[in-house]
Amino acid sequence: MIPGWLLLVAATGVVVGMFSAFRAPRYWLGALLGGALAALTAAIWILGSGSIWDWRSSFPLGGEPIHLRLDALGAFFLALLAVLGGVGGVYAREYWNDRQHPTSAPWGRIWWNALLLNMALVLLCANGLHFLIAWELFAVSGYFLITLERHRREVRAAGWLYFAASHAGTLCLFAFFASLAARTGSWEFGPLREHPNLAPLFWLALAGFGLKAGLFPLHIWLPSAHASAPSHVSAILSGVAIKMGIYGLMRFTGWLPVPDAAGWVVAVLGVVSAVLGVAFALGQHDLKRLLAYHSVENIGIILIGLGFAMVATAHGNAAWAQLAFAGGLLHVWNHGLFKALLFLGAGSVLHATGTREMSRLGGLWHAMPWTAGLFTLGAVAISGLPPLNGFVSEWLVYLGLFDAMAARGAAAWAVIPAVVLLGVTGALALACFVKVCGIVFLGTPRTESATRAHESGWLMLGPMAVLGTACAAIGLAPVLFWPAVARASAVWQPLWIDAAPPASLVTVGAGHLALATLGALAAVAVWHRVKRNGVSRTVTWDCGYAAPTPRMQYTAGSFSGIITGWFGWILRPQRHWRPLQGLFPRRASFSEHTPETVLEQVVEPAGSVVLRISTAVRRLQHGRLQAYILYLLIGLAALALLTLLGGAR
Amino acid sequence: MKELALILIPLAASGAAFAWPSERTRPWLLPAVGAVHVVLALTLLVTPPPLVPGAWFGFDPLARATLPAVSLLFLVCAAYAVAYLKLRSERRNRVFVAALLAMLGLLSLAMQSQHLGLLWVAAEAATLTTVPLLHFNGTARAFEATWKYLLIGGTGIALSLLGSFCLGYASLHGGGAGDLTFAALAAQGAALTRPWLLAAWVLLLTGYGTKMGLAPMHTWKPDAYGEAPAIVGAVLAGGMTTMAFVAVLRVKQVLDAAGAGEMTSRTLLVLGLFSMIVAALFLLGTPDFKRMLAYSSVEHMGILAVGAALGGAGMAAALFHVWNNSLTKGALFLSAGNLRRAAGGRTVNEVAGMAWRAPMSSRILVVGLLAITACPPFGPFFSELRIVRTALETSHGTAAALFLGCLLLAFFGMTRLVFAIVDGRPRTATRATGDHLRETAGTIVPPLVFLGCSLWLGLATPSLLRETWNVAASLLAPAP
Amino acid sequence: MGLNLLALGSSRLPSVIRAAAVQGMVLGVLPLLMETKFHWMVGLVSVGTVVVKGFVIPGLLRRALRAASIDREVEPLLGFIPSLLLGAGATIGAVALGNALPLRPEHANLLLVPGAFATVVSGFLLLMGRAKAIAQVCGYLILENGIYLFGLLLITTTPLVVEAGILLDLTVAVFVIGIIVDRIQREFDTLDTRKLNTLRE
Amino acid sequence: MTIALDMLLRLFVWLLLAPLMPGIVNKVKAWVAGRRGPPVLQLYYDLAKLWRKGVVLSTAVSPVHIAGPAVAWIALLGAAMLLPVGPGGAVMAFRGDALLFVYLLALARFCTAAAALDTGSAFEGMGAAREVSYAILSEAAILTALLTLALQSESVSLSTMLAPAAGAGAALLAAGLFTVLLAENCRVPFDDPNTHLELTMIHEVMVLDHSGPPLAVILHGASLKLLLFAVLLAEAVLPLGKLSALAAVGTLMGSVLVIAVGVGLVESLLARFAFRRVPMFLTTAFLLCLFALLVAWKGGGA
Repeated sequence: MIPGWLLLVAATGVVVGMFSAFRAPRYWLGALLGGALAALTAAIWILGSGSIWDWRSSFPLGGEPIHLRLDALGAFFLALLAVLGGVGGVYAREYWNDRQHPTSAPWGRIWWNALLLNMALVLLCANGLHFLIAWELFAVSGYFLITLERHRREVRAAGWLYFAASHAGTLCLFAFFASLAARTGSWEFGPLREHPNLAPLFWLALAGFGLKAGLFPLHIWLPSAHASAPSHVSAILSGVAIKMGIYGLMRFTGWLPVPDAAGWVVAVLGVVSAVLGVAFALGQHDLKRLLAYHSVENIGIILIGLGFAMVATAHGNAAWAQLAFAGGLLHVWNHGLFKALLFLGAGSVLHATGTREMSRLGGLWHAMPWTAGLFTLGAVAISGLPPLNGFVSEWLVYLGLFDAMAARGAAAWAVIPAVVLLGVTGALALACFVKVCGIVFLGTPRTESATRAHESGWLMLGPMAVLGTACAAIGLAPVLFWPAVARASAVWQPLWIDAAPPASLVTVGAGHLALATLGALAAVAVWHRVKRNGVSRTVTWDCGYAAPTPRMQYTAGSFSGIITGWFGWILRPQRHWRPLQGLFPRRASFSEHTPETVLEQVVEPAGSVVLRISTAVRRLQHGRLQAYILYLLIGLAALALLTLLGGAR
Repeated sequence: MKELALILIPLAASGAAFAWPSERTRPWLLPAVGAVHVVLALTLLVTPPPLVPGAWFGFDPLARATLPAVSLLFLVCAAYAVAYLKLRSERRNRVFVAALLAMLGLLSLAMQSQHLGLLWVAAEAATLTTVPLLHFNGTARAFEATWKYLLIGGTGIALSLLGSFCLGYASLHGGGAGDLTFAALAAQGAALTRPWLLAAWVLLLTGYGTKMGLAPMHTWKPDAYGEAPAIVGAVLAGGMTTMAFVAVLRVKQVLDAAGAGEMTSRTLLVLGLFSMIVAALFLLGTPDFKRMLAYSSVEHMGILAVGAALGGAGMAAALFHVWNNSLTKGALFLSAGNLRRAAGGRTVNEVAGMAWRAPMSSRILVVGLLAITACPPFGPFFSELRIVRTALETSHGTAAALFLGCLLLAFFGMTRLVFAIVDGRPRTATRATGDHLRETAGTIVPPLVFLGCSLWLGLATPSLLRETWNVAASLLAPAP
Repeated sequence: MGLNLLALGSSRLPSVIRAAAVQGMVLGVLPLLMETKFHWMVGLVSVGTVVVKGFVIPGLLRRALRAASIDREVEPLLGFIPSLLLGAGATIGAVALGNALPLRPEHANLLLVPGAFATVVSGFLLLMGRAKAIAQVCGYLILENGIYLFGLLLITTTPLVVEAGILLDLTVAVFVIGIIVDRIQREFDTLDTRKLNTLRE
Repeated sequence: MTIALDMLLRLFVWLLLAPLMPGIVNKVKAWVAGRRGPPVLQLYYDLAKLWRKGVVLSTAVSPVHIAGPAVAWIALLGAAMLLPVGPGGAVMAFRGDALLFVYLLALARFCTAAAALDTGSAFEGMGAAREVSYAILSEAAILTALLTLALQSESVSLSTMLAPAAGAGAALLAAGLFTVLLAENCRVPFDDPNTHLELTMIHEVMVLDHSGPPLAVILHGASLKLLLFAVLLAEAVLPLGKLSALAAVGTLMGSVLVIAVGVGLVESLLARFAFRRVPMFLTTAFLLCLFALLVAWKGGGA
């Protein structure tokens, strides 16, 4: 029962916070942090004890008795939500302060709480109707958070795109839950593996939750929304909100039977999302858009784990399924942590320089060392490099896949491309983040605004530090977090109750620890040596060129040029340039832009077709009465025809 | 005799209003009568009177399931009307008030009438009373709208008269004693002559469908709603259409009794889906936010038709949706009226940035928009979800898919338009708001009340109402 | 029947109005002829009909016509010959329909049903085929006449209250329409409905 | 205690032997060219000198410039510790260490590239870009090779994966890995360690602005990497697991020597490729490994 009280405390904290959002932001923050802490404790309690908190009330809401339920899987996501909600709130106090945003800051606080509350409810509701309510409210509050700067046109456009896409997803879920209710006779849901007639519903769930999760062809809303939202909002959207889609998929693939093809489809979608997501990211020059595309990539990695786990369970619970699933699940946490860290870092950069355009930044390390350091930490983590958390989860997925191949099971053939492409994804991500760190923080400032950059205050750095520590913790001592993962995956597949940590997990942790310490030591040692030998400062070697300018540094576009060239078939980068001409060329220009291919090549044409139809139809309303009466008669005739046909039948 | 009072009090009050001397105090008649009406309706809802067999009108389950909604709608609109008429003091309100009250009385008569002819008479009379309401603004556009409303509506109503005659003749030819109460007709059942019956259904459906505003007979709607004052729009969209829907249901009941249920359901389903599709297509493109409301109303009439066609739980959901539609639409119309006055324009080209000019109304409009587009936790979400569920239970998969698709398109269209109007960059060209365009409690509270009702209907539907709908549904569409 | 065709065929508004008026009067008298025993209400109804349909409304329309002081051409959107042909076709079809539908023996030989349908159709033709508001009003009149004609089938059975109500409504409806026509004429200085299409998408 | 001792011993061996490789390669090149060439131990002298020399730092650089090479060096060392040395096995062998091995190399790449970008020089940016871009293909190739070995040994631990012979696909695997070796260590035909035309280089151009101890660390790291790949290649192909300890060590050293000589020969006989042909060549390496994998699949399946 204790988790229930904790959750109650959390809810009251968040709700009370709403009321003080306008008058007393300080109390808002306090209440929020208290609530987040309580929620986190509750989640840890559930994860630690593996028990299930189940609470029914006779009080009907919308005609259905309230039924809340928190099991390990829900708690797993709840923990992430609580952490990011708390740190995001702290960050917002400085980043979106009332001085710079007098009108939108209080609303931002209110919607922030609403978002957290509703996401938590999504995790708690065990009734389809209430799930839908929480789901849509969460989407709505997300919309209002994204469009806090509603006076800017691109923000409005991005917000609308997000809202439209999420509503489309919600309608898929309408259909999903409605047919679930129609076939089971009740809105309640729970483990229903023994109803084979529910299998086809999986496709509806995939569409609905996939739109939220932003897996590849359905990701169209994601980049612009995450780019235009305030950074703490981007952080929670990318860290938790899109994970709600993953939660839905894991929840219902675990509870409902799925068609045989499901696992394969999910796995393929995962691979595609991973590779293309990072490929698109490489083409971006906008820092936050780039990070947004990496969300697509990481969702892909998670789905690879989930997909192969599903394949395995479809073919008799191969043991390796658990590793793949655990890897995917742990990656949910990891991606949440380091992506939030990166977005907060990007926000700090935006706050300091006023631009997200990477080719206008550079050399920020000197001005804002803490931000730069923490951002780089996050970059190493997201590139899946040891000794940080990103590697651990990807490593688990790899192990699962390798075992699958060694087992020469049904999935073996599919594993080979999956492994190779996963590796390629990792290498691409590495390239991408070398580019980001190099272009944004290293080198010399490219513009005036970058020169005038300043370090953010501790209210912004503190949250980033917390997230960085969490990333390091999972990386250095993964075995501590294994029980949570194991319990959560046991919810998905009850056969995995006694899941001892794979022995090598300990060793990896030890290796990471050694690597980290030795690396630090080595760096210090070399630095001391350098000091002892004496340092002389000069300009970067410029090949004897007379007047080098910062503009001559390698730009983001040129850095990723080779790779974007390889992916030109889908990225379709658009280059506009005026080459040098004549003896005394006046000026030359070069600009590159990578469009959102799916949106601009697929969705927009389709939309324009619909609009054309609508315009054609609207012409019928031309204001001539005679014609209207004719319509009336036509309607009459049509009905008569219909009736007579029925009479004949 | 409360049910009679429901009819007579408003009519008497309308007469009084006509004679009332003071322009300033006359509008107060509206909320007064509305309050009485609501009280009566609710008492009747709680303690339904026994039905007199063979009576020409009575508070039967169907009336019980729908009339209180209209009464509630009228009360809130009446409260708004007081503030509104104060703002529009430059125009005489004698006819306006009188006609509004008369319409209430005739609506309650039509929705209670158990007699084919009486139903028609009341419906036609109610139609006529709306004419002075429509051209209250007295602009040329208003007269044009009225003209179209009158001729199209008149033609429709004429067709329904022809239909009524056909039905009457069917019973006559089937050996009926010429008793045209629905009970008697239903009792006659299969004895009704088939060809006349079918003709009657087609004509009546077209006729009352025109009043409901089902496509393709909806053409009068955008003009009328676009030009009439907000209150009139609300009462038309929530009251008149509901009345027409009730009429269709009563006729359907007879047809079902005559064993033509399968046919009526199919026609209703097709007509409803067609209306939804047409409405969705119009919503995608229309630049005028008052006409948008009209098309949205067309869409919701389609939803009602689909629900009714599905029968059983679908019918109950449709009756539920009657309430949701009336009350939520009310909020939309009233807030849109405020914006219209504050902005001095109606199309997205003229109006933008209303969030700064009229913040409260803008917020209400946005929330109402979310409510009407089936965003939880407002009422429409629940009723529409139930309709979808019923469609899936009765294996109307395609219908459900079309239904959801239309909802999505409508959502796209409406959100685009409304967000552009509310959040868009304010035009400097638009006229500065005079102080008589300020947001006053009188113009803000009523729509808020509507939203409250919608929320309350959704989250905590009174079991009494639920049970009322189920009774009416089981009566209308006995489960096969 | 002939009146319908006349209304369809005539090129000048006054004659259209006249046709409608005469038709109205005939209808007004008909019940008296049909009723075996005279009932005061029937008498009242028919007298009312004759008065309103025969004199009030035509007068109203004529007034509007004068006020509009427009040329008295009908300005068809649908030519006279086609309308005539359609009208004739409708009449034939109506007769066929009248034979197709099952009728009570006592109605079988009456021309009421075909007549009614023919009138309804010609009313629609006028509504759709004419540009002038007044012509459309006449069309509406004729449409309702047709329906009323059909209603006579039931006059023996339907309670007279309903009859009266129906009649009253129809008359009021046409009356209101007349008023609106008058107002429109004042607002727009024209009765040409082709000018009334400012309300559009 | 013994473990610590063993560990130290290994470290000593790796660190000491690594700089031999470039020496041997250069010697071979000199012989082929008919010159006398630098002494085999040349790199040792260079390293010693650099370690004592002062440092010229660009005004643009941040701590990354120093820390990068150091961390990269540690990462490579860690990779070396994971690699079993013939019969000796690895310091720590566990399930999945193969992947850690690959990602440690990636970490090293990240650090060197970041350190290169730190100077803000366009040349070094170019070098870093090439490094990370081509690494994508070579990483795919290595992973495929590992898949092959894993398929044969049904294990994901290097020390068991590398014990048996690569079986039927050995030749293919050897060719593929050798190509990767050339690419990863920036040897001809991918890169030319000798020239100083920045536009034609990958690795050299990245270290353009490094000097003193950091440069020493980088150079030693590079040699370590070369040795690493040589050992990996040798053990992947040869069935060392079947031989007696002494023979195994012998064969290992011999084969590593052979590889070094091979590299030298390639460098002196081949010309450097145009950069646009590099991806193609690396893809070929990847395909070779893939074919090896298929062969292994067949073999295992039969």
